[in-house]
Amino acid sequence: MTTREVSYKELIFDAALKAYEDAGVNPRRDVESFVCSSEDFYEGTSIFDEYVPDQIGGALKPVCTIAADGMYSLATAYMQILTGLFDVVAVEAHSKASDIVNISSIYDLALDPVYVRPLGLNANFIAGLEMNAFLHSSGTSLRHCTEIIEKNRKNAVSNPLAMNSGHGPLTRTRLSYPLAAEDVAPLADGAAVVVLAAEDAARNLRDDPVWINGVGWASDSPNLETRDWGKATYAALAGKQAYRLAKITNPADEVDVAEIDDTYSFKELQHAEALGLASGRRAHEMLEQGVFDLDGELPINPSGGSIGMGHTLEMSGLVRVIEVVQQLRGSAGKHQVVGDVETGLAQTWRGVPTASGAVVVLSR
Amino acid sequence: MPTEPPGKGLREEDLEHHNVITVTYQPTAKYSWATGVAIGRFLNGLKEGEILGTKCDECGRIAVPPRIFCEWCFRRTTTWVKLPDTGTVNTFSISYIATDTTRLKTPTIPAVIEIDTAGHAGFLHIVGEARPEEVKIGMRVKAVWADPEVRKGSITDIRYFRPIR
Amino acid sequence: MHVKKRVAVVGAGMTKFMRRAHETGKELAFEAAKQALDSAEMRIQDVDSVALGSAPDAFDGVHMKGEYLLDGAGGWQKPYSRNFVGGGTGVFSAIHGWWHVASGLFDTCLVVAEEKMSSCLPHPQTAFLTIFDNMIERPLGPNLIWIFALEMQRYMQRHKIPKEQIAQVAVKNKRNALDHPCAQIARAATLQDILTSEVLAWPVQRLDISPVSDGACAVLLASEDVARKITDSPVWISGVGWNLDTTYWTNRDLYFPRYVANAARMAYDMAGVTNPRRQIDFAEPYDPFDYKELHHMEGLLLCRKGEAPKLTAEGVTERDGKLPICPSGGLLGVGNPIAAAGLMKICELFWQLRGEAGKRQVAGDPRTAVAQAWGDLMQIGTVVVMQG
Amino acid sequence: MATDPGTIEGDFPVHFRYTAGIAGEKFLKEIKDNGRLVAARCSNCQLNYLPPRIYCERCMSKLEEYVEVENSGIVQSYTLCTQDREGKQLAEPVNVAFVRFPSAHGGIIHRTHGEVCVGDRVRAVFKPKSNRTGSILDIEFFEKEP
Repeated sequence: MTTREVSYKELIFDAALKAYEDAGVNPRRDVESFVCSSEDFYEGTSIFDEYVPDQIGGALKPVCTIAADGMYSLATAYMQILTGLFDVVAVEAHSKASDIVNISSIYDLALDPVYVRPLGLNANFIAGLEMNAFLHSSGTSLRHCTEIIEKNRKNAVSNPLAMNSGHGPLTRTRLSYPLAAEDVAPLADGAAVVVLAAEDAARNLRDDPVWINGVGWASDSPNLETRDWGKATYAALAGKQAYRLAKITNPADEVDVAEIDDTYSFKELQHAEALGLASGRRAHEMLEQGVFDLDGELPINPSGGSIGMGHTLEMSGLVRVIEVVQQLRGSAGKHQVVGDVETGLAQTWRGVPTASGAVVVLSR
Repeated sequence: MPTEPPGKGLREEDLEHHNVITVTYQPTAKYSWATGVAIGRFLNGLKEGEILGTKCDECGRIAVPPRIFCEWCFRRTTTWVKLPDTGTVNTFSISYIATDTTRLKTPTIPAVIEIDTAGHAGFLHIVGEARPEEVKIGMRVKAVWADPEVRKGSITDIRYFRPIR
Repeated sequence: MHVKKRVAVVGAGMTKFMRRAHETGKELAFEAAKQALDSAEMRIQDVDSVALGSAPDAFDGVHMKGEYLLDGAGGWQKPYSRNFVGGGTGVFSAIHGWWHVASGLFDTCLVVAEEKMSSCLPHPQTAFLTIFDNMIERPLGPNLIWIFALEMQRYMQRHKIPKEQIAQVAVKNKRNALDHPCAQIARAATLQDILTSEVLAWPVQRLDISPVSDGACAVLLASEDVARKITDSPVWISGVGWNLDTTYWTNRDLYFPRYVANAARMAYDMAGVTNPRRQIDFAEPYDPFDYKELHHMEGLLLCRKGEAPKLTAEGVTERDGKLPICPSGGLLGVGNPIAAAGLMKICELFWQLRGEAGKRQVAGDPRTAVAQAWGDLMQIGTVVVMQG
Repeated sequence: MATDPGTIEGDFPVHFRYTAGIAGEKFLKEIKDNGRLVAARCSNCQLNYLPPRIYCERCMSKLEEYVEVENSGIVQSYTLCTQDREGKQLAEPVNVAFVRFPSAHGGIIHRTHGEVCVGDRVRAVFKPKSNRTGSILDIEFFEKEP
């Protein structure tokens, strides 16, 4: 959705109020550190860190910005707590995509200025190249991509947090072959705040905390020329780190529900494979068999993912985490997955042209 | 540390005369920021010739520029107050340079103006109708408004603050 | 606060600070990172994680510039992330790296800070328009110097400080920088030079300001176990602190940086520093403008409010004084590639506490020192206490 | 500026001038002056970086040795891009490929002349020497080898 009636500060304030109420904390009294997520060119403001403290209750407190997806900020808060420095840390991320007149002009600024930008092409050509490499190497077809879109849009229908308009027709309108318009998650606004607490503090706050068992984040080469094409090495590395911390040896068996990045339809399949959720099989075959459906053995993106809910820029990772928390609490309502949920996985990717992303493993 | 650290400095001429290879780029990033509830109403107030603030019912602080929350109590604020268009110079500068660092013939006098009755709250604006040497911290000032028909709901609907003599 | 693990600095590196570097930002980051690795005789393969600091994307002209700089900073196929707290970023980068190791998640973290301001035209200053509030400040056509001038005026008025006492800081730091091989300017200036330099936005004159620069710095952090294997002389990060004040800078009194004081108290508490005036042997406070050094000495609780100009006038803050301040030459002397300049202060503490600062070495075998940076809308303080 | 108090318009009133850097200078000058592709060699990792760098991203060695790369590459992936950098429809869609070279680590992303497929052998076609400016666009496009 877009949120033209409120400013970014007001949008974030509303999310913060909800999060602090849910956690039972007073940010002025209880929250010791705040980690925010933003990138200047998404905001239209240089040093956006200036504008974050007040609406999250962080004025005159330790507040910092990680210029990355909110899941990186969550990993940061996790590290801060592990040092022993803080017991309660809040994490914030948001998207005010509707303030950006033309997102393509922002993505263009992320391309290498000497080797890539002079070509004058829309940044989505990188997704086209990558999609083609993935389809080619994995045997995935365009039909599978359409199935992902249908699945995620369907899941989003029962998610009250999902945007409820703005989905284009499934007509494969060409953007950058084989990438079509509907393969791209539509932009949306939103704000998310997540409260983390050390074990003792968490038990004092509520009876049913959701635990972070592992976090991981990693990057492949930022250079298009020297990175792995066709496979998401960044996701594999981030998964490896998170699984090691969470003591997960066989993710396909041990993960009960996964929320993974689907900025482009094919990315869901590519990320599922990189994260070991396909355990040697091809993800598109599992998709065909209904394994990833809401009532499947390993539901993926029961929230509707970014394709269904809307893509919320640097907030995306926290949207994935919040859905997994709801699934673990059993409070996801109509989009609660069928089966018992003990362990959930959330993963995010920073979009083109990056090869960077993060993973969080959560459990009841 | 090494005595000859790395780094190859260039002169402006090297770049201008293309002694080294460069790529130039004009960004086209544009934004249309939603002003939202608080600043939207503040700007609408300026259009009407009024300075509006919000008041926290918990601590009693008046906030100008207004917001929908009190950052110190972390509560929603819904009480709006109309403030006078007079105030006091909290601090000021006499600026001879424009945003792009070009030199100004006539200096601009930016100042933080504490708005009367708002405690020490205020906002950034310009002092006008004053010689640079007469501007002082503590000087009393009053808003000079743009004509109603040219006001557009902008901070520039106040043209500047002039000394109260 | 019960911090569980000790973290040491085991290596440092920096490029020259230059008005216009031929190197790309990636290449600058590499040069600094490489030196930091080499100085600790470590290979990138031995490094578990990488933390980057860099200030606005509108300088380098690359969106998500942390991603762009990644390979130069050594982040290939590693956990890598970028922190960003405006001018506070450089010192904060060391804090960002610190929690990677102090959390126990990683044994080592390579910390890199880079800035390439010369990419931004017509002048890097122009980009600073976009740090102001987009709705109620930018339409007034502000520039960066305004906020310094407004703060400086408030500080001078409150404590009745003459401009000459403030200019003394620029004289000292530019002189100190003559001994820094990375210095951009390396030219001494007399008090008269400063006081007669072009007035930009009164009370700020041209030579009150540090120069715009390109450059990069890096430090390598390690856990206690690893540090002891690498070196006989680790320098410990014994305290970290950071604090962000309200965005609404026109609603608070700018004469004293209370956020720096909060950050300093946090860092001193952690480091067991109970009396900073006695226990801190030298300091590298953030000095993008001359008055800021004084402001920050007070914020760091190294003297009473309003007392810093007097200490400066008495020579206490000279390199051979009782409390050397900015022995590196600071931003005023060495240059100000924003994030890199902050991390340069951490490098200086490392070299000084190891006795490796050469001609810049302060006397008396310093044991404890503090570095600090500042940023945003006169809003954030980032503080690191280090001990040899 | 603000015509409707509901929104405020703005932008970044700056432009940029990027240096190609130490390795980029070498690479683009070789194209401009000699119509040759050069890579930077990491003898430690046995990789020839294309485009060249002053560092090996894997082992962080400083790279100072440049080697010529034979102008004969293989299409790794391709796409047909329909929009320009601002999202406007291009008059003609553009064929783009990522081209790898057998002796190099990396490759070049560029336009291709006509459609290509994964695995096709292609070569860079340079602009006439007098028209070259020291840019990646001194390569006109890649074309299939006969």
